[in-house]
Amino acid sequence: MKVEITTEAIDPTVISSSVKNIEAGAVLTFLGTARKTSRGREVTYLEYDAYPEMAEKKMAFILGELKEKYNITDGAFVHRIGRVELGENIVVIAVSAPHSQEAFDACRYAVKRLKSIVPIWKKEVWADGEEWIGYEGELYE
Amino acid sequence: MKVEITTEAIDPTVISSSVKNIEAGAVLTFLGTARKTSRGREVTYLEYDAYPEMAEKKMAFILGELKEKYNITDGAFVHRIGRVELGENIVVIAVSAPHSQEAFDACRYAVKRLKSIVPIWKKEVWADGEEWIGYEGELYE
Amino acid sequence: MKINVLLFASLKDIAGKGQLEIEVEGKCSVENLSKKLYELYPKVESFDSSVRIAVNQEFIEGDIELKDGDEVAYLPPVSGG
Amino acid sequence: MKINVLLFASLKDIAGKGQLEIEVEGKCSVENLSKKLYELYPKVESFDSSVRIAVNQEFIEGDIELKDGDEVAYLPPVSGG
Repeated sequence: MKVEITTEAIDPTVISSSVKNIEAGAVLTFLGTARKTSRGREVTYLEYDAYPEMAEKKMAFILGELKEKYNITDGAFVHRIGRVELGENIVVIAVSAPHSQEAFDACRYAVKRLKSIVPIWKKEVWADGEEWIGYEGELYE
Repeated sequence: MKVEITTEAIDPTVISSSVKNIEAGAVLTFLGTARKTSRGREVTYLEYDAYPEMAEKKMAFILGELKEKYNITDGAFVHRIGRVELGENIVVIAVSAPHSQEAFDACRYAVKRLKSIVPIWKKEVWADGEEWIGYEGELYE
Repeated sequence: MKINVLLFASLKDIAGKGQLEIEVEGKCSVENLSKKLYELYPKVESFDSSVRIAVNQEFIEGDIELKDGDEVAYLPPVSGG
Repeated sequence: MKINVLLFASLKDIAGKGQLEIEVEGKCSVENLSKKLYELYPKVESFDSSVRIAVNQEFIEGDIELKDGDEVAYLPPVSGG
């Protein structure tokens, strides 16, 4: 149940492989990447701030919830912070479960929880300005 | 929109990377692996048969549906056939989409469609017998 | 005319082969073809209610007329993934 | 007693720093602490309704008493992912 906040580039393959298990028939990997267009504006780059100790606690708590609620076999949750260029990886949530249904439910729930209880903040930087993004339900829904 | 039936080992990383796109904020990768226990029995290995030309047609059709229904940015669908050992990769479905919600909906729908319209068959081989598995709704639900 | 018949999974095991050519005289529908197939491999008929048929790689509903060179596949319930 | 105050994202930008120590006399609740913080950085108060507070890395509901060395974090609405 690996959890990490890091300023380094993140590799989904390593994270995803870490949750593979011979008792799991399904591995689901969610990768969030920095996209060029956000709410109609062209982003130059993103900057993430975090409360790293609390964020890792909450990420571990969420993986615990996935185990409890969805019976996942294993899970891993890694979020990058600092400056992130367009196209780069921001977050990876990987879960393994006996069947695909549980893996889908668990992974989707984790994304929702990330947007609600993990103290990480995104700043969008455009050519002519920047803004810290507050929680907006539609961002990931 | 890559689609492939192959007898070779499949690499989720390559497949997943192929759908990344600067206009997509989410990449979801479903990986199905051969698990040790199936319906209470210990599996020795799996054997997959397919009607390869029709299977690839149907897989391409499903990716088309994902584009139509869920607005995915890109998708890839690869299924291995022949003998598959425990823990090995069987199928990868990767989709990218602007937001996570669409990626989850699309990927889950593709798994459901795989179990319904793609002519591929699994045989479970145990120490003392073997059986071709027919469609059973609960396998992946 | 000649029809190319494909069998998969359990059906292939029963017939001992996955591909055969069935020669038919004059007009022939899928149902006629199935009768000929079941004469050759009676055990295949026991799967009839669960088997779907594809002609030239497309599922068909009901019965259709075949033409020379058609590829007719007998598909047990699929179980990919 | 000394309270370790943490500010993030927009609040950090307003204050020009992410961490400060606030010295308080006698008993002090989170609400008292917030008043002291708003005196130092009046613009932080305008975010009050959307900010959640964590004490020692746990969200709190309502007001609680603080003790020496507590870490109090002011958290704007999160936007990870």
